[in-house]
Amino acid sequence: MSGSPIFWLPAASTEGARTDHLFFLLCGISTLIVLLVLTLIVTFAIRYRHGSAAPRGRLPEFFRSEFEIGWTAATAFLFLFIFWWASAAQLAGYAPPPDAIEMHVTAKQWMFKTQQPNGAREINQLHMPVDTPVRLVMTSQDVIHSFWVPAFRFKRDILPGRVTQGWFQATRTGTFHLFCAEYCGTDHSEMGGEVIVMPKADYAAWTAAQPEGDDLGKAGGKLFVKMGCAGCHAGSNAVHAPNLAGLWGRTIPLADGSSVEVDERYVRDSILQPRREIAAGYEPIMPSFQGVASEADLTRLVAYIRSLATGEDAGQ
Amino acid sequence: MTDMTAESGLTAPRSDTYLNHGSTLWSWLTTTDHKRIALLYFGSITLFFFIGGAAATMIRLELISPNGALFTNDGYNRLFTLHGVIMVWFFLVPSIPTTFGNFLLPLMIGASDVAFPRLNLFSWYLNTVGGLLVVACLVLGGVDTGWTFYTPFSSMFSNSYVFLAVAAVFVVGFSTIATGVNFIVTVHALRAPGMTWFRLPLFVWTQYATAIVIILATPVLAISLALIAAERLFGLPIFDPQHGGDPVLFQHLFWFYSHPAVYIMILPAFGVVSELIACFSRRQVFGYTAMVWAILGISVIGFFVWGHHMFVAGMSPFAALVFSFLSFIVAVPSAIKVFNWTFTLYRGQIYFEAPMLYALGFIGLFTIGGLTGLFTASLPIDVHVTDSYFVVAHFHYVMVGGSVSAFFGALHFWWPKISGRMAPDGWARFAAILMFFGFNFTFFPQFVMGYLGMNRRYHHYAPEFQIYHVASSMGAVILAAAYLLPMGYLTWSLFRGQKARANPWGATGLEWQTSSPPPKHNFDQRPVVTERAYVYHPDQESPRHEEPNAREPHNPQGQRG
Amino acid sequence: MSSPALHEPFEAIDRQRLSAALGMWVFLASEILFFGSLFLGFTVYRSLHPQAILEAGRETNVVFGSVNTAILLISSVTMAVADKAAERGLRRMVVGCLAATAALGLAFLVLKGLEYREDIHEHLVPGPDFKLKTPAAQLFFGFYWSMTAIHAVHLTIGIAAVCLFAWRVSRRAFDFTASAALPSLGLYWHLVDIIWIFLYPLLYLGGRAP
Amino acid sequence: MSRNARDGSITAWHLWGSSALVGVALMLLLGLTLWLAYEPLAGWNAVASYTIALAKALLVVLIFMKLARSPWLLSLAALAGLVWLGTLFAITFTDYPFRQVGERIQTIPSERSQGADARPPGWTFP
Repeated sequence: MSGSPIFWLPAASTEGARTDHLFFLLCGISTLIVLLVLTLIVTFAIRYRHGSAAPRGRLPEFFRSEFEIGWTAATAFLFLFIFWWASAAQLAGYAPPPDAIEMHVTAKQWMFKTQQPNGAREINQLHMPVDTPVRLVMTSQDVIHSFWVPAFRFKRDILPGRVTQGWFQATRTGTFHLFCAEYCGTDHSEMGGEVIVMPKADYAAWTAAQPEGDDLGKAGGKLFVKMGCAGCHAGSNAVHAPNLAGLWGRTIPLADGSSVEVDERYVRDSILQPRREIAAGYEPIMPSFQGVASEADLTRLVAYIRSLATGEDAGQ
Repeated sequence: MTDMTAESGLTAPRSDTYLNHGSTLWSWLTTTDHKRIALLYFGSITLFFFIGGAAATMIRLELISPNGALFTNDGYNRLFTLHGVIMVWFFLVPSIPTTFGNFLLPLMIGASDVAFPRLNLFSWYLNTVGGLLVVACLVLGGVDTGWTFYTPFSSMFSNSYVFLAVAAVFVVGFSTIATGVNFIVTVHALRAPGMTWFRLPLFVWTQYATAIVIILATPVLAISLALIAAERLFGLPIFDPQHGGDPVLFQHLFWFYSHPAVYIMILPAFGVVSELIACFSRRQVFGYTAMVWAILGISVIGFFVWGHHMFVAGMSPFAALVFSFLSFIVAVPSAIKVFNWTFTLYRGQIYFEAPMLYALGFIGLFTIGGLTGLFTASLPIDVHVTDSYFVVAHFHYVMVGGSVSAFFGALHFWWPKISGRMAPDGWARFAAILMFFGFNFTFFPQFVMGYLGMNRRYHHYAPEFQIYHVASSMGAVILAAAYLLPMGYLTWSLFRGQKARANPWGATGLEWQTSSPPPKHNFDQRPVVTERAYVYHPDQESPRHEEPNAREPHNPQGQRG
Repeated sequence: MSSPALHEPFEAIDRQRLSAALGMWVFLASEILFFGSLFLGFTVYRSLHPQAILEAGRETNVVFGSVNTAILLISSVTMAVADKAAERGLRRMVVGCLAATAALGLAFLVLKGLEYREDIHEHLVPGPDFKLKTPAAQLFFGFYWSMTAIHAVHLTIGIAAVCLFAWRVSRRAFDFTASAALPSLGLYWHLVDIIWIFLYPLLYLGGRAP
Repeated sequence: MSRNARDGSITAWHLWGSSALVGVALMLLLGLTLWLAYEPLAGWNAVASYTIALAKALLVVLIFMKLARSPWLLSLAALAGLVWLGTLFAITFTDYPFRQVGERIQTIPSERSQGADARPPGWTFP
C-alpha cells in the first residue's frame, strides 16, 4: 500500500469482477445520456439563441405526445433492464457456497477481531487462502460497524445483538485495505486493517504455525464442564436431561407438539431461555444462563455441541 | 399587442410597497405579510448557509493531507456532523419553499396572502427556536453522531449533546409542517378566478407537491428522534440491542423521512428551473401536463424507496430487491423532466441571462447526479459504494449542483421583484459560470476516489487518495468564491442597482403583473386569469431588452380584474 | 357577508371555514403518521419477540385503561355536542360542554398519573430492577411509557385549548358561530381520542386471553 | 333540556340525541372488546380487538368529526395519511419476516463500554 496515487483498483474477488462489469455498463450508458443531453442543449442554445434566424413557430407535428410517451417508455425499459442485470448479479452471488471457510468477525469500538476456524485470533487482520470461498459470520459488541474490503467490492454492516453474514472468494493474492464503512464513534477513522490473501500452501503453513489458539470446540468442552452443563447432559445420572451427542442438525419434537431443527439459533435460545422450546418428554427444569454466559462462552458452547454431532469427543 | 400605456402605471416606483409599509423592528418581527416572512426566512437560511459552508471549508482543509492535524478525531466527527445537520435541516429543506415559496406562491396564484398568515409567522419562530437550539448545541460542544443519528451509537454510546441537536431538528420539523399545511390550503382555497389547476405555473405545482411530502414525511422523523431522546433521557430501551431492540428499525423510520426529504429539497428546484427555462427561451414548457404528473409521481413514489440507503444494513435480500426496483421506478419521472427541459429550448428564443445560466447548469449537474443515482440503486454497485465518497459525490451533485444552483437562479430571477433593483448583469453571469466549474472541480474527483475505496467520514485516509482530496479542496475554494460573490453584488445592487420595472424579464407569471416590489396587498385589483401558463411567442419576439418596454409579455396570464 | 371572524386573505367566511377544516385535516394526516410510526415500532417488536411482548402486556392495569378509554369516549360526545351547539348559537350550552370536555380530559390525566405511580411502584420502569426477567419485555414498556407520554402531551395541549375557547366563548365579544377555529378544535380533540382508541387494545388487551 | 331553546324539544333531541346515541354505541363496543379480550379465541383476540377499535374510530370520524358530510377533499386528506401509513407498514414488513435464517441468531453485545468513552456516572446534560 504505497503512498503513490492509484487510478484504478482492479477487482480481486469473483463477485467484484461481476460488479465491475455492471459498473462499466452503467458508466457507458450514463456517458451516452450525458453527452446526448449536453449536445442537445448546446445545439439548441446556439441555433435558437436570441436574434438568430432559425425558424420558430409551432412545434412540428412529430413532437406531439407520442414522442413524449415514446422516450418515457424507452427510459423506463432501459432502467428496468439495468435493474434486472443488477439484481441477477446480486442474487447469483448471494448464497455462500457450502464449502466456504467460516470465519468469525467480532467488531468492537474501533477494531476488528477475526477468528480462523481453528481458533487462531487476529486483530485488524484476516489471513485467507486464494481461490477458496470465505464466509464471514459477524457480530458487533457495541455499535454498528461495517466490514468493507474495496478490492473485493464487498461490504456488510456488523450489527450488535445480531449475526450478519457475507462471503467472498479472492481471485489473486496480495494485501488489501479493510475499512469500517459505518460511522462508529471517535476513532472511526482509525478503524481498519488488512486482508492478506495467501496461496493455499502458504495459508495452510501459516495456520499450522499459529499458536494453539483455544480451538472453539475444545474450549467449549471445558466450559461445558465448568458451567455445570455436564452435570445433567453428559452420560447417565439422576437428572433426566437430553443427551446432546449427535443432536446437531437433527429435527427434534418439542413439548408443545411442534418440532424444530437443532441449529445455532435453537441451541443459543435454549441456553438463554430454556423454557421457550422444551424438548418433548422433558420437564422445564433447566436454569436460564441469561447474563451468566457471555457472547464468547456461547460461541464456544455452540461449537462444542456441534463437534458432539460428529462424535469426536462425545460423552467426555 | 396589449396596450403598453396601461402597463406604464406599474413601472412608476410606488411608495406603499411591502418594504416601507412599517419600518420598526417590531413591525418586522410581528408581520403576517407573507413577503416579509419570506425575507425573515431569507435571513435565517443565509446565516445557516454560511455556518454550514464554513464547516465544509474546514472539512476540505482538513482533508488535504492523509493524516490531517487540523482536527482531532472527535473534532472532525463533530465538524462533519455539524455540516450535515445544519445544511440538511436549516438550509436545504427550508431554502426554496420558505423564501421563494412564501414570497411567490400567493403572488403567482393571485392571492393577497397565504391561507393562515399567523401560522406562517409561527413557523418562522419555530425555525428560529430550532436554530437557536442547534447553535447552542454547536457552542456547547457539538454532536458527534453524524447527521443520520444512527442508534445504538447516538442513543447509548455518544457523549455529545445529542439531545440538543435532536430537539433542534424536532422543532424545525414542525416549522416545515406548518409551512406545508399553509401551502396546501393556500393552493386549494385562494387561487384567483380563472386559475384552474392546469393553469398553475409549475413553480406552484412543485410547492404543492413539496408541501404534501413535508406533511406526510416529517412526523416520522419527529418520532424517530423523539425515541432517541426517550432512550437517552429516560433509559427506555427502544433500539437497545441488549434487550432485543433492532437498530435497523431506527434506520427504517429515519430513512422513511430522509429520502422524501431529498425530494423536499429538489422538487422546489424543479419548479424554479421550469420557470427559468420557460421564461428565457420564450416558450411554453415542453409537455406541461407530463411535467405535472412527473412532479406528483416523484412526490408519491419517493415515499417507497427509502430502503436503498440500507442495502448493506442487514435488511433481508427480498426487501433489498423491492427497494432497488422501486428506486429505478422513481428515476423515470426525473428523466422525463430533464428531457422536457431540454426540449423546451427547441425552437425557442434563448436569452443567456444569469438565471438562465444557473438553470442550464442545473440541468447538466442534475443529470449527472440523477444518473449516479442509478449506480447506487443497483444492488452490487451500492454494496461497494455505499458509505464511500461515491455516495458523497452523488448527493452533493443532486443537492448542491441541483438545489443550490436553482436557489441562486431563483435569487437572480426574482431579485427585481423582491428588492425593486436589478442585479448587475456581468457579475451575475460570471458568478453562475464560476459556480458551475468550481462545483465540478470539487465533486467529480470524489466519484473516482469513492469507487477506488475512499471511505466516508474518514479524515485519516490511505495516502493514495491524497491527489483526489487536494483537487477537491482546490475546487472547493473556487466554489466558495462563487457563493460569496453574489452576496457582494446583490447587496451592492440594493443601494445602487438599476431600478427594476414591474416585469424586467418579460415573464408571463402573475407575480410580474404587479409592481416591483409589490404593495402589501399584492394586487390593486384582483387579477382574472384567462390564459394557460407560459404563453410566449418566440417567433414574434422583439429585439434585445435594452430598449425600455421591449420585453413586455404578449399575453400576460392575468388581465386587470 | 363579512363577520368579525373573517380574516384578511379570505373574502367569504364559508370559504375560510372550509380552509380551516382542510388545514386541520392535513395536520391530522401528519398526526396519523406521527403516531403511526410508533405503532410500526411496536408491531415490529411484536413480530420479533412475540412471547416476551405478550408476557409484558399482561402487566399493565386493564382497569385503569378501560376507565380511561370510557372517559375519553364520553369527552368526545361532549365535544360533539359543543360543536352542534356552536352551530346553533347556544352560548351557555357551548361553554358548558367545553368545560365538561376539559374536565373529562383532566380526569383522564389524573387517572393516568395514578396508573403511572402504580407502575413505578411495581418496578415496571425499564431499568436494572425491572420486574420481568426476559429482556424483550422491557421493549414493551419502552413503548408503553413513550406512547402514553406523547399521547398525554397531546391531551394536555387539547385541554388547554378547550379551556381557552370555553373562556373566549363565555365572553360576549367572540362570534363563535362563525368562527372557523372552534370546529378545528373539535377535530383535534376527536383525533386525540381516536389515537387512544387504538392505544387501548395495543397496550392493555394484548395477551389477556388464557 | 336547554332552557333558552324556545322551539322546545326538537333542538334538545337534535342537540343531544344523536351524539348520546353514538356515545352509547361506543360504550357498548368498549364493553365488547374488553369481554372478548378475556375469551379464549386462540389467536383471534388481536383481530377482534383491532376491528372493534376500528369500528369505534369510524364512528367518531364519520359522525363526530362530520367527515361523512364534509367535502371529499377532507376525506382525501385523512385517506392520504392512512394510505401512506399503510405503505410504511407494508414495505417495512418486506424486511423483517424475510430475513435469512442464519442471521436470526441473537448475540449479546457487551455491557455499555466501560472504557474512557463510557458515559461518565452521574447526571450530565444528555
